[in-house]
Amino acid sequence: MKSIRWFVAGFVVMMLFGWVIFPAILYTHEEQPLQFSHKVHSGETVGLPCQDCHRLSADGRFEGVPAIAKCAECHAEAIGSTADERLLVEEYVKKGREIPWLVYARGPQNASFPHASHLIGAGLACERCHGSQGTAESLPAFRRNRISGESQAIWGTSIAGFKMAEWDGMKMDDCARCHRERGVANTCLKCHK
Amino acid sequence: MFPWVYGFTWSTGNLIFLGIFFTVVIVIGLTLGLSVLRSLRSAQSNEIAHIRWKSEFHDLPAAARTCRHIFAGDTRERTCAHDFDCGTCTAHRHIEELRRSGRIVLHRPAGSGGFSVSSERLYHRGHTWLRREPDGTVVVGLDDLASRLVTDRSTLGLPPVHAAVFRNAPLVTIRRASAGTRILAPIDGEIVEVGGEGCEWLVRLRPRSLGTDAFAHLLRPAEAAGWLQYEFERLQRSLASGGVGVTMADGGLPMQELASAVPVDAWDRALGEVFLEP
Amino acid sequence: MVIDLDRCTGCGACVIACAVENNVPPAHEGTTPRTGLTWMRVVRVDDGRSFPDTRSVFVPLMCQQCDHHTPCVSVCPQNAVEYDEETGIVTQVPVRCLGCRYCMTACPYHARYFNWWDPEWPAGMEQTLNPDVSTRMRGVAEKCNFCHGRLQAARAKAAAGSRPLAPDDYQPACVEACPTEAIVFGDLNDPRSTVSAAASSPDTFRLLEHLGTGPKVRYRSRSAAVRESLTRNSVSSEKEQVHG
Amino acid sequence: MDSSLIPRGLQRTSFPRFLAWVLPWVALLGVGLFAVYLCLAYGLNQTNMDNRFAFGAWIYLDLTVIALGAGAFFTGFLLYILRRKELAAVINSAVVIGFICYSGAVAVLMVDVGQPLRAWFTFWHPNVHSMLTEVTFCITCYLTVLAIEYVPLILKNRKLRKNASMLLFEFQLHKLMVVFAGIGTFLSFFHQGSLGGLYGVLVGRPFAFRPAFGIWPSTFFLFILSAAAAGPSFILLTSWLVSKIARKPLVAPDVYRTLGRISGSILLVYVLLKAVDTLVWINRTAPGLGFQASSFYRYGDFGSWILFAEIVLLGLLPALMLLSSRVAQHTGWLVTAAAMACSGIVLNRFVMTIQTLALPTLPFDAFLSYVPSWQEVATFLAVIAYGVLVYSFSFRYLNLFPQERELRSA
Repeated sequence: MKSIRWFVAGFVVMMLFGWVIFPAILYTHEEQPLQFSHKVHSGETVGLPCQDCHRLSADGRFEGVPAIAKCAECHAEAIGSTADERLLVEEYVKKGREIPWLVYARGPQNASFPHASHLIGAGLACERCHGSQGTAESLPAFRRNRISGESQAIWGTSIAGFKMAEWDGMKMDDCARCHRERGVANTCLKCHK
Repeated sequence: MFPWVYGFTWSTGNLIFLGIFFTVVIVIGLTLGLSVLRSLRSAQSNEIAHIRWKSEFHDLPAAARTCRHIFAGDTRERTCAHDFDCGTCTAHRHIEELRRSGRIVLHRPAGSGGFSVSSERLYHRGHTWLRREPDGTVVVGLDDLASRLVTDRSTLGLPPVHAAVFRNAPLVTIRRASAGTRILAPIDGEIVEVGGEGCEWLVRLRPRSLGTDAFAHLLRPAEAAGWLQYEFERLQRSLASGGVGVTMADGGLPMQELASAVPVDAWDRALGEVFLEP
Repeated sequence: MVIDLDRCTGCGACVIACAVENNVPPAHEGTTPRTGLTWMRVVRVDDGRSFPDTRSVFVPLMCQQCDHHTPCVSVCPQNAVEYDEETGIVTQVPVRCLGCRYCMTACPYHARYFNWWDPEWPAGMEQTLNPDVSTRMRGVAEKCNFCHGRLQAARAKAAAGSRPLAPDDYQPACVEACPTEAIVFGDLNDPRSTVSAAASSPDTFRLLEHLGTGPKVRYRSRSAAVRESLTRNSVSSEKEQVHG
Repeated sequence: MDSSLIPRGLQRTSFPRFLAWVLPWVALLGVGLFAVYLCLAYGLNQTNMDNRFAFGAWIYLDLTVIALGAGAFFTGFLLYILRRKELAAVINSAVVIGFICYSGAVAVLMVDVGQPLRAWFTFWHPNVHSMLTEVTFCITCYLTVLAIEYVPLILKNRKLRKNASMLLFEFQLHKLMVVFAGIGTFLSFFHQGSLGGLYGVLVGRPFAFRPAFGIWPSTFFLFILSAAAAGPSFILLTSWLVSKIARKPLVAPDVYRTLGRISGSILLVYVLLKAVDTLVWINRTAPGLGFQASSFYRYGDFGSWILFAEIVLLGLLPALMLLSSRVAQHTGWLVTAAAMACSGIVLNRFVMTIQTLALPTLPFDAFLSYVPSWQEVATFLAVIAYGVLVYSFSFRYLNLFPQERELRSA
């Protein structure tokens, strides 16, 4: 009986370590240089379409994060009175500096994801992978894997792979599953480079 | 490797290959688990003494496993395969029957070879003897060969009163050898008295059973005489090749103080040979 | 791909273009011709005669992109080498590779290379790296994949324009760089393509045809002597001089 | 000093002398480990391997020691499955040798691959059509089995057995040893074969390529047979060597004879099949790939003498010697024959690994030569030092030869 109790205790400790403590240690917790509300920009207040900032260029490359010039189009002078607004205008727009965004979706160097093939070729909606990001009020913290240096968004928050939604953690398995379902080739160099 | 790993396909090659692999892994795991389980179970069921003897018996050199019927002259060549448990040996039963019916006669006189053998004692292979007392207890002592090796009683670690002892399991420890040598108990029982200095026996036991089976494995005096002689030769042989001399080329009598003739560095070996420590 | 040996001058432009395109690092100190990374190299084959009479041919050599029964794909223990059914390109996935080098011993064309050193670029040179091709680390094998990064970029471009991939969208760097247009590249399955026409010419041949590996790289030469010297039993001549 | 660890009744040299024997090997192991460190820290540029000679001395070493280590599985098979009781005299030693050979080979492989940390990828994404996958899976499993077989030997150590739980585990494990012997035989069968298949499937290397029976090339079966033949010979050789070094008889002469007979009969079958295979290769396989078999023997020192040496001199001859009852009467001759048989297998592995890669394939290829760097040689020697050390300690503290006690007093 005693040995079983020890076993259970050890089991619980190990499970806690593996599922809670280790992931907490493994990922950093970094705030974006300034807060940005997708809701304000895309919602009723301003009503910009996604494509206004996140554009596909003619050669098929995707301009993921707009340059500061794009922001300056509207924010040449402070529009509101929040601290972030002041920061944006004083520190970046006026000085012409790019905002050092921490890009959630920046993948490992050996993977390539052509937005063109997915948006136009396959006709997928942005929400399919990015979820409600486009209407979110604030930017979540950026979490970087301390070992690989990659964003946690590449791995997803659920270690076990239980997904709450389609966009919850886009692992390679998720890419592969969609390719399989749609009859798209699944060879390594389809996505890797 | 697993169906949920990226790139896995249910191809025939995968199924056969991985099927065999997992079968092998499972068989290895199960066998290992089974042996762990079995050893846990035998640890709980107090079989340790029994298993220890069994395991050590098989490590004994063939010469130390000579069948008792060779000493009586019933047979010429035979190595014991039953852990000296004559009660379970069919050959033993068969020979006993033949002897009882008079079809086998002793054709070798039971010479004592200079060792004294008492007719009222039964002998155990671990060089202890046992005498049944009228009150139902037995007393256990060292036989003539052993007592010439172990002359100093103070080196013996005797068990406490009421301790349970098991046949072929350690009864007494000798502290003289570097690694400690154990003298094995002849039968199952419980210690009722420990002999003092100058006593001819070491301990008094209350046997667990008084049936014939409990004593069947012990050598009778007629066998013990030849056996002791044989054991002495075995001891000499084992010591001789190491360049140690307890030689008796002329077949003379063993010296009384055998212990003093064995050099210190060969003690361990000598005790191991005599007390069946592999 | 069809390579016209009569046009090849051995200038090596293709070799340089290939290295630049595919982020092949500069040779590490201590590199020998046998340990370098050259997805593509030009081999000079002499006919063995002494100076004024000697005749040489330059053979650009890279992965021959064998057909289905490639020697390398089936030997890789962990599926790091793949045959792409869609394009017929034999691909190598460096991140999956453990560096056992079994594929390299399997390749009769010696077209596979091992990263004996960690790749290093002189300071500032890393700015010139091609973002469409990942760099490889020490201890893995690599080889020509017909500039797969270009194929991916071409596909994205075609998708952005909502049109299928056109033959002109995608040409490997060596083809582009060749000043004498010795290399023709295209879809061998398309009977109307230039490459199909070149491949069906009677003076084309493949290296080590007898092995049955079915390379998709063809060579052509109008000289029967050249054809003979590159297709005969490889071990029949010892006098041949080789300059890698 | 350490006499309480030495099995009772066995005579071992004094501790200082043992130390004097061990220390040079420890030094050699140290040098080798430094070379291993260099290879792991700076990469394989520390070796003299290159893109053409992608497999070098290490692969050769691996194939060789694994062939010689086959004695463990084959002795186990004969003892536990076919019940050849007399082989109990060498089974412990065979298990230790098997363990040394396999663990040494795996250790070298871990240095040999470019990215050792990715070695587990083979398990995660196995390509079941690759011979190397089969080798990896089987050797890993078999090394586990060998380690399990080694455990009872260790637990039987005089000090450890005093602990009741160790003794019980040893006892119960030993009772199930037949299962491990069976699995070991099964696994060995496949990976010895796959090591042969490794080269036999290389259609790009006409010198090594052999047509397949079913899914395996003929070298698959030849390697199994040759390993089974070399194994007992190597056990014979090592037992004799150890007994010479320790200067005491360890096994009875009839055990040598049994080993010799077993080795000889399998070697004979192997040599005959190898001869048939070679003839088929010369007349059918090689011409079919556009090569003349004789042309392979025109390079450097690799003349056709190598074929003669492999099949006749170090194949047929030792086979007949091992089977001859007159040779069997003299341990010296028996050992010579066993050494020749082992050399034949060593030569065969050399031809398959090194010669295959040295020979050109393309019409304009040159014949290559390759000299291993000191790092490669030191790693190679470290494996040998490791083996000697493991064996020396096992021999000193464990009862490797059950007959030793009896032979001593006889």
